Amino acid sequence: MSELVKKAAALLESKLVQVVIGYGKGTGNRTRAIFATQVAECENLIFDSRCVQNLAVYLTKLEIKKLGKPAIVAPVPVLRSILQLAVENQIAESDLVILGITPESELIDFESFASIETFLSTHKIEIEEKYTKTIDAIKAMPVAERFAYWVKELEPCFKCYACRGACPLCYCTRCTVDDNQPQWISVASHPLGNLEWHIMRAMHLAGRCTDCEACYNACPMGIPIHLLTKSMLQDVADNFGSYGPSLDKQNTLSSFKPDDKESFIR
Amino acid sequence: MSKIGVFICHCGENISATVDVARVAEAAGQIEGVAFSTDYKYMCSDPGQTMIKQAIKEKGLTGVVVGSCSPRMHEPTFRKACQEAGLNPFMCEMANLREHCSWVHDKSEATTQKAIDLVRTLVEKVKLNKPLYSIKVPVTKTALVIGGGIAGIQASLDIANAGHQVILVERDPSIGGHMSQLSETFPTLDCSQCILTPRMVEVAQHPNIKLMTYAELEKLEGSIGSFKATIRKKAKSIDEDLCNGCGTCTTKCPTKKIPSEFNTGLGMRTAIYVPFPQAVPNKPVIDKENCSYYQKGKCKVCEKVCPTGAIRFDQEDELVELEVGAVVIATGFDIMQPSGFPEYGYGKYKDVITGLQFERLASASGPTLGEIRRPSDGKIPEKIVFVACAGSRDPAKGIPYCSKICCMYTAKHAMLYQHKVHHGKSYIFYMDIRAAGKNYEEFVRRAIVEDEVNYIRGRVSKIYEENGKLIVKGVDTLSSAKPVEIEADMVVLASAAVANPGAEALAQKMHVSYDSYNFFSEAHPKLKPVETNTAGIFLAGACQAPKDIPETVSQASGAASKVIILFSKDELSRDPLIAVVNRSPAPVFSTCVGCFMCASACPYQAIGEELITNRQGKVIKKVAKVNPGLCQGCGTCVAFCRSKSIDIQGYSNEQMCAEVIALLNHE
Amino acid sequence: MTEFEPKIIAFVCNWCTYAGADLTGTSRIKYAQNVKIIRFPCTGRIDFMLLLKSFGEGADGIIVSGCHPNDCHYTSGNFHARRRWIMFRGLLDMLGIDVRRIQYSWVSAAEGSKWADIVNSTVNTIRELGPYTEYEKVAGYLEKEANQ
Amino acid sequence: MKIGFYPGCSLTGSSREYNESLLAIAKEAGIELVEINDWNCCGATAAHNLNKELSLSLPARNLAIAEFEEMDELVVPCAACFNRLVMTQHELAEKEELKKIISEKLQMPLKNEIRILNVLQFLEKHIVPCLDLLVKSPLEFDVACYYGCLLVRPQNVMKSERFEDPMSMDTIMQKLGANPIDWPFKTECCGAGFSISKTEIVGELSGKIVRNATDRGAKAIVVACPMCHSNLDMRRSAIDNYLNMKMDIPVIYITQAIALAMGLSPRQAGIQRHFVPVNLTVNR
Amino acid sequence: MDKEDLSFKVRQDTGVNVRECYQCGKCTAGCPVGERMDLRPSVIMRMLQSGDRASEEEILRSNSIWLCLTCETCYSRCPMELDIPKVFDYLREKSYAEGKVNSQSSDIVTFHKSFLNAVERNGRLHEMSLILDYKIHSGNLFQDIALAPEMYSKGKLHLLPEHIKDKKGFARLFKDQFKKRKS
Repeated sequence: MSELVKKAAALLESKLVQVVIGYGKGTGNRTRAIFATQVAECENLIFDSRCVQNLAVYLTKLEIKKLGKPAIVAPVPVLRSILQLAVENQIAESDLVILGITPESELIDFESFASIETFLSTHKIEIEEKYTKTIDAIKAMPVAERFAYWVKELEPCFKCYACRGACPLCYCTRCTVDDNQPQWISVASHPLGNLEWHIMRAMHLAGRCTDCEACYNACPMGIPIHLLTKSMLQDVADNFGSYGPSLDKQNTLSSFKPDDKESFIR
Repeated sequence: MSKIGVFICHCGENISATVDVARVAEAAGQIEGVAFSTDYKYMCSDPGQTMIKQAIKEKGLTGVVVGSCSPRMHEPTFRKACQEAGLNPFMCEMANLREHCSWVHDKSEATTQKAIDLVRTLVEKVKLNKPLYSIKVPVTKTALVIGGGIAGIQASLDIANAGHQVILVERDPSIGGHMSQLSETFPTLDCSQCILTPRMVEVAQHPNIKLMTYAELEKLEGSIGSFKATIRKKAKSIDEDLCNGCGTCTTKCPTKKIPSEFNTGLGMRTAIYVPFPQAVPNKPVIDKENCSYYQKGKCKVCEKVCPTGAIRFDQEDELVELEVGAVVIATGFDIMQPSGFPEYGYGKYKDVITGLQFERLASASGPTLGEIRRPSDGKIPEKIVFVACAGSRDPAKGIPYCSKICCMYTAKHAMLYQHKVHHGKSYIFYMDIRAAGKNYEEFVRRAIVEDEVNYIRGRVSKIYEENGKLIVKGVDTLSSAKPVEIEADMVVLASAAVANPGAEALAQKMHVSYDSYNFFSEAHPKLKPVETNTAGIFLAGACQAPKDIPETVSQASGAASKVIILFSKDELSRDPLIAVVNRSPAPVFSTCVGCFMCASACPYQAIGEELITNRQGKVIKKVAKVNPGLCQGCGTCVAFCRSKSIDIQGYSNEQMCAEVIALLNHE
Repeated sequence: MTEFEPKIIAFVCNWCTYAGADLTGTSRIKYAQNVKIIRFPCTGRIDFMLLLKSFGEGADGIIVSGCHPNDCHYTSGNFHARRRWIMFRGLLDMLGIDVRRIQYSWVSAAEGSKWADIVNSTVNTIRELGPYTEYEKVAGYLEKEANQ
Repeated sequence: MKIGFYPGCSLTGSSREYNESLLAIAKEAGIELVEINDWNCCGATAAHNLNKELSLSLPARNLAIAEFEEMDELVVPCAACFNRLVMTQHELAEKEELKKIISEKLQMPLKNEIRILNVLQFLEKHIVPCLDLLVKSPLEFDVACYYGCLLVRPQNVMKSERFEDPMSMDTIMQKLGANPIDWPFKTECCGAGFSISKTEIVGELSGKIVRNATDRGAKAIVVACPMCHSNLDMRRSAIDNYLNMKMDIPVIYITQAIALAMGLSPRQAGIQRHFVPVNLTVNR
Repeated sequence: MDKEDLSFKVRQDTGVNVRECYQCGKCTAGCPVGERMDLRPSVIMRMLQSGDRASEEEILRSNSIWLCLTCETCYSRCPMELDIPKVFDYLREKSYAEGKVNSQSSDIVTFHKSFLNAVERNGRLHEMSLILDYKIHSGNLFQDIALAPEMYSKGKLHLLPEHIKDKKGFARLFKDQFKKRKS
């Protein structure tokens, strides 16, 4: 991806941006996020199939903001997050430069958020069959068994909040889990606390989640929390039609149709 | 440390009969933070209230819970009492021990236990209550009246005569509404226009009334006392200041074959037109859909003949923003087009017409100058049939309700016909005669006895044409349901009164609720007949339900007086139960992250932006801000806020949590 | 051994269902004591976290009720609520939290008898389902901690 | 696509010409109609007058067979049979338990899903599309399209929107070059099943219809129902008695009209079987 | 509603609640045979509302219920969408089962019965046998004497009936259908 490097360097050179958020070599075969502030550092920028981390998360982090206007290496999942962040008034077009990367690893420029949306309209979120299968399987369990399943799955959680930290959409200054007036959720990790925390997290992502799986990749215990957000994505699709970020579309939960259909209200 | 006083009411026996009130009071006394607890026969009575006031003073109570009837009943009473004793009224809560407990359960341990739980729940809530101070809203003493029919006219005049400013908005080119189309009016048979037109002129000349015709409400924001209304003034294509209403243009306009709305299609008008001779304002508008200049790009005859050069083809719609304190909706009703009655052949047979069309035929200013002539060939009908309930009281046609006015106007129509065509025969097919009104029954009797109108009790099943006659197949249910067949020359259908086509859209613009027939809903069927459930918006006339003229006028005056009462104060105080975005010390300032999901969810556009700047005036943060004037306190935003940065006073997160915990953890 | 008495908490809006429940009272229609009402300005205000809290605090069942669509005193609070309920219900179902334990309903200020009907039928459903022991087990630590 | 065909009793007897003309035009249009194997009488008016269960089980048997023979659509030219079959389907669709009882009685499974077409629906769907090619000798005269009761009522079951003033037959006749008149008796009753038991009633009701059609200058009355046809045609003497004058307006089936317009011979159309002579100037 | 009321049974069988009728008479007004009826549709609805036994008896013995042509005009125009023809079907079946058929209507009933006999016999209607059967039972031997030959000459009458094959299965449908009447 020398082209990427050139471009990044040029951007820093021309002072158009002060930092380039991208992927670099990590320990072993892994990659990590790097923040190039010097032209020289751009050499370390790489992009390949191993680069799965969602860099968009840094766009709202204070310490990164301090570095100045960023350019960000943005494969499709990152682009989705960027668009959602735009919908939620967290970033403005003038705030950043996007180094878009197509699934074919081609560089692609975006002059506006709108152009990202057009591009994404041809790269829609699709939940892989393996996931839909698992979700269906879980939903097929008897309710008590399903509950037991999740209690067990969530048991290892020790509230490290890595999922929260990795999610580009968890940008709140104060998370409600840390709110003790009232104490919505007790901080200590115990079955109830874990359950409530993950329900809250999923609900807060309802209709916003862009299915980047960052939360799952970040979880040190490998808890399949992404299944929750994925199944909610399905619910959004089933109940309100399309999902995925869109500038003219309101967030699913802060909008409504008078004729929204449901079958459970008496 | 809170000191809560608990007061359990017997409500005579209403509560004490099934709830052991003494036990409830006693149990409440045990709750931590409760400094005083007692029970009494009638808490709402004077001694009862005094008891509360004394306790507040003597025990220095910081909060009060009254366990009695529904707060929807007596919350104001007890909050007032607290206030009089120097306690902030919003430190008082009520536990609903009557409607939600004693009246719905039998006497039992469980019932008493439930009462205790309810009281404890409210105690835990009130501990977290904070003193609140009602919000003061200045009153803009200008009223917006929508609709220039008799209802709107009456309301406007009353308000204006009380010395307040009125803006009267009318959709059509002239005010007057349906009443101006009527011939004579029941039960006195005085000419409609004779009594209406003076009022119309008065409106036009009144110094306090600003008349906007050919205009419609585009948007309504704000709330009682200070609404912001946006009015769309449709382009009339004339300069009203220059136009002197000479009428040359309307006589010279070459496009003359347009069915006149005012004459319900029985007469024709030109493309540039004044709806009717007595129109107010008496200045023409150009109907763009039918004007050959607008359609084909040539003509401009009116421009050539206009002596004052008042024609403005380039004129465009204009949006006007107005500050008003109250709104009166007086948009009236419409007549159901009986095309829903294929069996009656309306639209297929020229001589089957609606009641409103008959009004035009009978009107001296109508297309036949008051002579009853059939539309098809202008012949005077020898036999005429009136069909009542054509649409009304007919669930199959989607209108189960009674249109209320048809019985009377049909009697009037038959009467007018008999007066004008002495040798003619008239028949009325009816289901019931509903003549409840001053001098109404007498009027109907006169039609039957003196004018020899033939009333036949039964519905018409089919009307068809056979060699020039309309065969009406009816029935006389009063003589063993004998089928009746009448060869008529003309048939008049008393078609149902329905809501205005625009009503639903208007209601949604104004956040006013409406019923399944799109009539606007009053706030209370008996006690608040002119109020809507949106404070500051009132109803007048047939937009609420079908009404005759006397009823409409009295309701209009009712609405007007409500407006005048509102305008008698300089400012209003509103319950402070509204949402607030939290503030916290620097560097956070507020936990709000400005995603503005709350804003897009708010039904009242009450949430705006606030820029938080540092000392150097540099913007550090953009957060949500609630406009207390607009917020109605529904709390939808609160439930949306992921970071719980927005909360609602009186129903705060802490309070609701406390209630949940208290309610579920007993014994 | 006494019969299981379900603990049911009702979250209702002030303008329709609360008033409807008042009407149940004024019309003296009897219903089970198990349901206790908490009053909210609008269904739009009802935070899913509160429903969650209720289970955590040992509720066996929950009723959530407000104005019928188009009747909301605040015009659209109930529409927003409905969407939230649809999503929340889906998630709970996915997690194996028994959605039959939450009864959603529209009860207008005029539907006093409907309210009684909702209450009684919900009480019966919960009786059949029995106490929510699965959830209590999970929540059980609370007592333990308290006891230590 | 397998199109089933339920002729019903009349079409094998008193209204053979209806059957003949229908099959003739279907053949012209290259459409195959498969007669239901071993079909039985639908019970007509008699059954639902005297015995509800029979009024359902008789039609149901035919539906069950049609389903068994995997027919996608079932064409029922006789308006009376059509009405009974559709009514049965409707009734059984509404009452699940009743459906069980009947299908046990029949000892045949009953999905009750087959699409039943009356002759007009059949023509609209399968014949009209190819009319432009097939019409050889347009019928250039005024006709009164007469629908009767059973094709349009009850409207909610028959799914007829303009039940007071239906147009489907009129549009077809227009396509044949004829000029359908606008008249008020399109859906008035002709006396239906009283042909034999209360002939004088038929005389009166049909009389009014025939008179109005004639008065409005129709050269022929077009029908789509054997009962209507036999009342208006075979019962002409009763009609003449009622009106005490001789009415000579012929009554033809819509299918015959199409056959003639397609250029088939009057004999192929079964014209010779009418009581009231049909001498329409069909220009060739 | 009293369980013994005819209106109650009507509601059970047809789902029509006669209380909904508000006597506008549109049914009668549009009825092609309304003129000839002794009790007109709207009157019958009224009498059903009364719950008066004598009136109920009168209905079952009336001529009108048999004169009804089931043209469905009343139903199609009823403002309350009451399925009057369905009610009449029920009344007819009951009247017939209880042997209360009005003498003036006997021809009609005889015809219906002959019709069903013919169907029961062959599974399909054989018009010839229908006419013969009807003539015998009604006694109107010479009615339509002219019609038959002409029909025959025009090929509209077959001398021999067609039979359906599955006789046994078909017979099942008629089994016990008219037992009620004899009791």
